[in-house]
Amino acid sequence: MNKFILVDPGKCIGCRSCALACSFEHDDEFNLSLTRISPLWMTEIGRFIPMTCQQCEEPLCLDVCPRKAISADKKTSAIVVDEDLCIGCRACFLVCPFGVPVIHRNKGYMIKCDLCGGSPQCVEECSQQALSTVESDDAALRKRREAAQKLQALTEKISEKAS
Amino acid sequence: MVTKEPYPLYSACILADYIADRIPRQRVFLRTAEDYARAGIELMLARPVLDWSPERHMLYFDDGALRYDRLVIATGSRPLIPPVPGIEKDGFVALKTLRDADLLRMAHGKNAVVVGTGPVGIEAAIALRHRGWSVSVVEMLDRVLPRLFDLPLANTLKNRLEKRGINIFLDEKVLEILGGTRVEGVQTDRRALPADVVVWVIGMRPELTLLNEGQLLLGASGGIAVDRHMQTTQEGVWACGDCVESEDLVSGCTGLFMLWHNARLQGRIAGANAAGAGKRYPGSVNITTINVFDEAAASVGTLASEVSPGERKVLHRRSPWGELYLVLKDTCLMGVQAVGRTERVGGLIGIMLQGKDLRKTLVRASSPADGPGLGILRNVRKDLLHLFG
Amino acid sequence: MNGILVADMERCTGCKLCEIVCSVKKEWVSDPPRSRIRITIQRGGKNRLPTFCQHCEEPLCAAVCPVNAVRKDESTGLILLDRELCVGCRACVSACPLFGVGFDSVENKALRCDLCHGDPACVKYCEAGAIQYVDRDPFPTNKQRAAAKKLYSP
Amino acid sequence: MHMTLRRTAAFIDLGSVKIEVKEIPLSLRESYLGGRGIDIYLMYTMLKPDLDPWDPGNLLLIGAGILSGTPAPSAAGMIHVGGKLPLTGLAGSLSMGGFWGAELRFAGFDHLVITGKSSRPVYLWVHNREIEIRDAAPFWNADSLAVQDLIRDISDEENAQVMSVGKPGGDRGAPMDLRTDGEHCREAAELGMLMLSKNLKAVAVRGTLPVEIKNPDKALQHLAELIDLFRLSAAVTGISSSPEELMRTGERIVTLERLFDIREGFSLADDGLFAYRHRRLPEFSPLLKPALARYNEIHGWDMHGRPQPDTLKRLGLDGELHRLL
Repeated sequence: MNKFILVDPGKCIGCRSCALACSFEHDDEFNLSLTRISPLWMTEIGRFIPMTCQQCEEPLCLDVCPRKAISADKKTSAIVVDEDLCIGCRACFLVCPFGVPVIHRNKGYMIKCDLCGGSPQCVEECSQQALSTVESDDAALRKRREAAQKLQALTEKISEKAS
Repeated sequence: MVTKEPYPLYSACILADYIADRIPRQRVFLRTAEDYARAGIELMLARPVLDWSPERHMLYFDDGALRYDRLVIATGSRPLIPPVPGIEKDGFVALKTLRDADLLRMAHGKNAVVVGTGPVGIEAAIALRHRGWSVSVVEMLDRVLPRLFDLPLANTLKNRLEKRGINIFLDEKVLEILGGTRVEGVQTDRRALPADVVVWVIGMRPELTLLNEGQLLLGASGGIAVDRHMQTTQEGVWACGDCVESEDLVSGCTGLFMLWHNARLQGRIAGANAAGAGKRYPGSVNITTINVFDEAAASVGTLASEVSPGERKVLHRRSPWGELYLVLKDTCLMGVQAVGRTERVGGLIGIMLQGKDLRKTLVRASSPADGPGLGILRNVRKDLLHLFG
Repeated sequence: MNGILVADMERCTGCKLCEIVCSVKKEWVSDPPRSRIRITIQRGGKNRLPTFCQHCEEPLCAAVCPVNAVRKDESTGLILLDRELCVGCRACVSACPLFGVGFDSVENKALRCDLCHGDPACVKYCEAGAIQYVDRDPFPTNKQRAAAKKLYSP
Repeated sequence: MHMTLRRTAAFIDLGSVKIEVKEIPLSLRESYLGGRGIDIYLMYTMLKPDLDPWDPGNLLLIGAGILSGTPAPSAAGMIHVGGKLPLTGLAGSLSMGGFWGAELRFAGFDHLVITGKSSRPVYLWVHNREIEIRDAAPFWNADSLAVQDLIRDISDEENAQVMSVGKPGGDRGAPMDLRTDGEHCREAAELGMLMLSKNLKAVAVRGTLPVEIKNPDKALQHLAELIDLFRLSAAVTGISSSPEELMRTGERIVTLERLFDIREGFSLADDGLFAYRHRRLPEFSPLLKPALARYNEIHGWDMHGRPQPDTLKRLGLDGELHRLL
């Protein structure tokens, strides 16, 4: 099961420290355009949503790449890019339903989240715990537990009102 | 930049067009002396390097020496000429450099014999035929372009050449070059062929006369062994181009892949690393395209003859406008050869590199995420699935 | 803007008007084989894939060209062809992994999409809106935004 | 004559396996334009009255429009199929989308006139000015989509456009689909039956020849504005006819179709929105009568649906229509 970064948009305050940490980790400069995780301001929803790679189990980008530049890293099972093989043809970007693959502005190869070799910097930098690194089955468990807590809080409030 | 060539950079691939008089001589050059000056490169032409001392970082010419801090060896390749009697005669040309092309361009006569049917040989034969010579081609193996095409497509190209008046003699070895000071003919193990000019292109070997014994580690194939950064086993020395051994991305085996685009990509990386960058060369995609009388043919990956018979599967599709030849190992695509619409060769490189089980991919419904390559396979889906059994 | 063409395979109906319009604009005659955009029809009819030059960052076609006729224009990032230099050897046609390069068998020259200098005809006349001319950099975020809305809106 | 005006029609006789290519005279084209117009003209002039529709002499007409294969909205690929309908004996007229019409033009033809009945199941392969009659026995009973893929396999041409008929339902059995592409299909199966009655399973076409445009940039500009189809057709074909002329051509075509039907014994009783095809008399709904009267009036036809003499004169249809093609 692939590890990936679980995003809880509710907690995200849009401080962008995740994006800055990410660009520094990979390119030694604080540059929002080089980030692999982009907290997007969603005007219609009125909230920030950090968007990054979902580390798919059957990645479409890996299948379509004409240079086999995208592969699954053995150790971290993250989907990573070999910079020297990538020719920047954007086929991966076209097929990714989340539009995650982005071409590095000045280096010309595709950049995406590679889980920083197992300990993502954005998760460590996020002051609001909006990001967490999880296995996909833990993620389901964690979501269910959160939903259960909310439900339990709700029922308590109703029973107080009723009594 | 030091070279024994008396000219700045010119394109070896386009010499055939120059010999055929399709393009003027200056179109062969890719750089002029001013380009080098503008780029701040000191160009030392016609200065063959006779000796090299890695310890003292020195290069020795016949009239001087040159000290270096960083060295990039790009000596390329030289024609393979076995000790056949009569190769010193006038009119015997081992086609490699622009000087050889000039000789062929100026040559007068009626009959020409081309020995060897690699891409250079075939294009030279077509060029001479284009200028009205009667051309015969002698090949030791059983098919033309033996390293690029398997028998079926090689025969298609052979018929096409013969239809345009080029006589092709397969399974024949050249024993001797006949004639006095000038070439008059070629004696093979079966016949004697009249020839005013002999174009000898049976293959290339890395040009390593510069190296003495043990100075640089050589790979099994005879090319200089380099790591992913094109660095040799000698500190501060990089190497690139035809003289280097590299890894074929499709089949994974290492060997000599003397192609124009490999040399250019490796050159860029070796140069950058010599200047301190950390670029890596991922390996070579050995796609070769050849124009046989304005019908293109291309090939990439392993030949059917190189796959073990047990696992080998082949799909050959003929149609009025071209042919497609897929080489598979069980259900993985290993090689593609095409005559006519050659874009299908490039399109399938991605799928070959993936090395995926085609049976699974083809059974899955087509989706917008399929690249163009899969479209080719879907169009021959029934035959492929039939092949897989 | 420093734009590229992006194709939406689901929207394309395979009507091939873009092939007709492109060839009329560039060659003054309606001749799809000489259009710079090609609609490849995958068997089973569902998938119609518009293919054209994606203007890669590290173009293979530039590497295989024996006469340096294919060069990257540094200012716009586009891969452009110098038609005089091109000798019609088709090395770029077979090297391109995405069917990006066409071939003009009449004049024996490669055919490359140069985005009609910023006003692509195929985009203008595509009724299904399957081809868009977008700016290279911000486009990914628009796509991410759409995905985010789908994934996370309450 | 300017290239764009040179239009050719291929007369294919499946019985005697003879193919003859004729040029379509400009005067005919100016009065009947392209696909549907010329098809009905050929039907009217080539077919003898009360010919049994199942007779091999019946025509199967496939005609590309005047703007097919040119930068025009989806009309670039439309194709018109005509012929005397087997069940009702009236003038069959059906146009289908896809890219078939354009491909026919790129193959160098504008009209295919198919007569006679082939001795064995065949399909037509039209490729760059050549027409081949090929064996279709192996897939005679296949459905229309399967036939298209099979023909693409045989010819190894992914871009070949195939017009194919579905499974035949017995000698004069249930209607089958007639289809030019995966999506573009018409259940108007009567023409499918006509095709099958000629032992013809499919017509496949692949063309890579250029189609000339009179002045390309004007054509593109009109296509962009898309307000004035007349000026677009003038820019593409070079026939600069005024909107009124083109309207009159339209009237001429529809009136000629009605003349053909009358010649085949059509009467007002048959005229009804649905009965028109299947000679089953509907109970006249109260709305239909006034609508029908208005329809006839607009066309300059009398209350029985027969064209008035002055209308025929205005449209040039009063005299004997001699064969130009």
